[in-house]
Amino acid sequence: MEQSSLTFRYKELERAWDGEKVYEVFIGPQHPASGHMRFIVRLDGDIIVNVEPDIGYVHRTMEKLAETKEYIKSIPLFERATIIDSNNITLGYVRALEKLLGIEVPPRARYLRTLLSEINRIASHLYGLGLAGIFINHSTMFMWGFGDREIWLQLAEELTGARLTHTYSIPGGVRSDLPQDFKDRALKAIRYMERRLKDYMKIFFNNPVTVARYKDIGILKKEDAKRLGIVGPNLRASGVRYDARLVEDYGAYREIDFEVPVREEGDALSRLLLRIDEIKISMDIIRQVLEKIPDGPILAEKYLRLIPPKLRKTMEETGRVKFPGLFASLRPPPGEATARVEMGHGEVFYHIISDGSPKPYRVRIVTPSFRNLLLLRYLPVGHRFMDFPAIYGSVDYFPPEADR
Amino acid sequence: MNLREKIEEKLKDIATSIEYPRPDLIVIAVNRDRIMEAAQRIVELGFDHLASVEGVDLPKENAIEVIYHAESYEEELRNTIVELKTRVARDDPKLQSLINVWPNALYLERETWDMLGVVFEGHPELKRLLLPPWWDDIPPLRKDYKVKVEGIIVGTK
Amino acid sequence: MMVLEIIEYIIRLILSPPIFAPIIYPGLVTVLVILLSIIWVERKIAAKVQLRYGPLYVSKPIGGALQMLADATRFFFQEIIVPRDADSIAFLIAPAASLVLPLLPIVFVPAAPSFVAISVEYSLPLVLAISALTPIVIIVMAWAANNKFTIIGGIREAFMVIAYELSLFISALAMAIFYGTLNLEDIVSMQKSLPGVILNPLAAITFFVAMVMATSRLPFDIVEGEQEIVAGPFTEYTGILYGLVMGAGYVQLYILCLVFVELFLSGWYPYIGLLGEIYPALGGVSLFIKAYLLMVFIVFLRSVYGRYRLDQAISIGWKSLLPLSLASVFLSLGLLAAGVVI
Amino acid sequence: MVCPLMGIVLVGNLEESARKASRWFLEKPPIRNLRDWAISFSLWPVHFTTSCCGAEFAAASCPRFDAERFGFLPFLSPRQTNLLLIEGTLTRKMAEAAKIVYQQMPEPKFVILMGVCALDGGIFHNSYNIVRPHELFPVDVFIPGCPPRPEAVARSIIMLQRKVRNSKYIWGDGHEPKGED
Repeated sequence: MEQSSLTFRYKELERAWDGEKVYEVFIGPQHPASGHMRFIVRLDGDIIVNVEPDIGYVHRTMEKLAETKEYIKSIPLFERATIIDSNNITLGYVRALEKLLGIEVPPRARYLRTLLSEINRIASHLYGLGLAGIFINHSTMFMWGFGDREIWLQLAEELTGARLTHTYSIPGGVRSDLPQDFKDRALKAIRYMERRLKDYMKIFFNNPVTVARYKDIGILKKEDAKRLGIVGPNLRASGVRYDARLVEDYGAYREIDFEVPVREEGDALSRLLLRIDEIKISMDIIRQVLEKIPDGPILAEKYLRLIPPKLRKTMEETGRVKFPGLFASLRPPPGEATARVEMGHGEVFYHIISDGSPKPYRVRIVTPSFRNLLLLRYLPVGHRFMDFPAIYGSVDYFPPEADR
Repeated sequence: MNLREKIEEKLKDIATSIEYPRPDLIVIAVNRDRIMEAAQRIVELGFDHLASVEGVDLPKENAIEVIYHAESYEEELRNTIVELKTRVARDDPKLQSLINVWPNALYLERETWDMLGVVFEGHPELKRLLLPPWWDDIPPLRKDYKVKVEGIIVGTK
Repeated sequence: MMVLEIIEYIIRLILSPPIFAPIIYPGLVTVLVILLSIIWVERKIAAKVQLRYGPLYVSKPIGGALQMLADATRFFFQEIIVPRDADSIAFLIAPAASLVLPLLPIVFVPAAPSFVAISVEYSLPLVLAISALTPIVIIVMAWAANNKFTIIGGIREAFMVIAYELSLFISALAMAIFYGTLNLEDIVSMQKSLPGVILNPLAAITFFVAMVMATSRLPFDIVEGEQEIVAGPFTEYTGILYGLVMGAGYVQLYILCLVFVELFLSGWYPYIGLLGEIYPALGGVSLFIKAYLLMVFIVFLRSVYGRYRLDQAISIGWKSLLPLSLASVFLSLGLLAAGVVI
Repeated sequence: MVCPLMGIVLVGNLEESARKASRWFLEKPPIRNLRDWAISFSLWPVHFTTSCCGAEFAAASCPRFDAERFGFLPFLSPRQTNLLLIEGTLTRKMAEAAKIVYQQMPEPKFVILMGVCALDGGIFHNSYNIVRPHELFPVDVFIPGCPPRPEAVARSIIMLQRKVRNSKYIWGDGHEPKGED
């Protein structure tokens, strides 16, 4: 068995700074650039020799709390992990639960899930791009990214009733139907966003300062990305065509014609530009969903039968699901199920073990940021100290998601 | 030769059981001293990185089950997750570290140590990851670590 | 009789250039007005570009123009913390020095024809030399606070100084060679018909970029690289001490903008004779307007650019600015040899 | 301190008297009004995100909600700020950092607790890794919600401004963070 590249580099790093004169700088947790984590950056002159991420500042013990709650109550719990991308992160849990329960989701619900997932993905990418802007002190990109995110949050709010914490996907379907005139507003938002993306290119991505700061910085080679198990846009920017939307059969992605963008360079700029590409693809998916969406129920027949006829009638009129009482204590048969869902940051992995009781025996979540944490350790080494925020911004790391 | 046959041929001499609970999941159970060998063979099949490392506490059987989920970026393998699991004794949970086989086990194994107290021998930095460094209670994901159930508001103490 | 004479004497004293110039215009009072307005302008412009309002509710009828007054007053009443490990005397004196030192050159900068506090033959090198003292104070601040981030910030300041200072001086010298004098007043009077920027654009570009670097404006605000080193040399400063160092950067920007206008944008021309009859300094008001617009342009860069890396900025300073400034000297010599006479 | 002056011996604590004199000066009406007006329109929160409510806090200071209208400017280092916003759950590890940040801020300083997790744990009320921030800091304004909308953040700023303008805040003593390390 050949020595893996990572182990080799690990030993090399240890040798590089152990016992030598290095300057230690702590970045975070109170720091303009770090948010909710600490990096112990060790410098030799101006060159980074070692970065030690110290996470756990937002560890809210979700895996343990999920064991104390009934299945359905964990959905709002998990969406607090990545509050900016909440439908995608809960969709993985719901998918795993549906596999355990053996439910088929009606087509309309699958399309609606896809719709909200893509809206979330755009919002999440804009959040990441905004942060990537402020990490090189480009305040306009930050403000534009966050400001245009509001457009998508508003669409999500019209669809689900909440800005961030949608709790939209439930086992067997979704919680509410498409509101009236939603299609027009969504298309208007897409047209606006397409115009704005051109502005972004003008002021940020074609800006000489941005290019100087992000180009050829933090190059992640294809082989390294594969060995380190990186996910999401960071992986695709290194030339690997892998996306959980292609892998797992969820949402309506099998019926929609879309391409997963891939870039070859693997540097910080390509990671950012890939997010722009993904926003374009997501808008295309939203267009297709709005055209192709079939009529029908939004909750599985199995649960629809349990709702009293009178309530079912109001449900059809308002388009909002009234939960059947059974939902409070779903009892999946003993067994285990896994699910993978592509979030804005990458692939989230769920593993649920059920022992037949109304509460899960064990829920395991591995979030994309936790898997991408390795990047923050290995990419900055050998770069200058000022490159560290640029690399951090390009990876789009979200601490509450990694800490759970 | 499809994937199932390949896996059975490759692993039948060391696996204690190979199951297929779902179309996208292959569960391989091995003894704890064969874990390294099994992992290497799975990598040779093409499952080159881990999706997760997790521990499941089984107090009734006095064991902790350590589960590795391996996945692949290859187009023909990516639809499947290989689950490799083994059991270690609950009072002496020791296991060989797999970071030489799957490099991204570095933080995943460290978290499992943090949360369940499974010691991975050969892991270079078994330090607190998510819990505060001054944590001195039993690992929180063990079943005998009780948190208050829902509906009761608790104070900090 | 006596009282009236005394009052008249006092008024005459105040209106005499040696007092009026440093105290009122272009001195202290003007600087205060500029400080209070330019930061507000900066925030408003950034807000406009970023689709926001910016400061507003503090004084809604005038668009929140009192925002900086509120901030400064709040700084004034805030507690001053001196860290235990800091060198307390240097820690307390350096911010005051950092505001006073950039203010000093104002006595040598003419604001109108023959309207200057202290008239010297070598006003251009004097102004540039005194304004070059500020980085030293910033390094003292960084050292006195005795904190990891401040020390990194101080080192960055030191690196930056040597990168831009030379180009700043040489490009100013190029104009002095061309006009054959080191007196700012003479330089301006020679630009009555043709501003210097047309004759020697190389020197103008070099001086402008070096000026942006010297005042730590974007894209060169590396010293306060907040994403890595919190606030650079100013990390530990609280209350009014931070208010002083925050103001110092804008004061330096103001002085250098005045020098830029006098070197390249023909100073107080077009001279407004009507106002000049009321009081000589008022005739040179176009100098002030040009300098203010230049400042507005420089603070507008904040909403367009990100921040360069330290080594990139230094290599811009050494590899681009220095050759350009030398080229501008040769351009001046060439123009002289070609016999371009103003 | 003993100070022989013109035959009279003044016995007393000079530092204490100076502090009292400056307090008296600051509390005189025109100066107090100016001070409170300035502070209320210059509330600069420190860049300190404790949890997921930070997403809504960021939205509050960005276009469409734009908290900078109130003179609200997230700033670099705790030394230059006067407002600590606890955004969501405060974990035990983060609480240590929050206490240090609070101690580093100069007087007068204010605390806003944002989100139901910061009030009493919220959805994580039975977690083993969280603390209740109101047991650590003297809190000025609570914002309920999970997460509170940006409008709620703006409202909390207005409430705090009103509180400051009415001089209903403590300055100085009794502001030390409580709780063990």
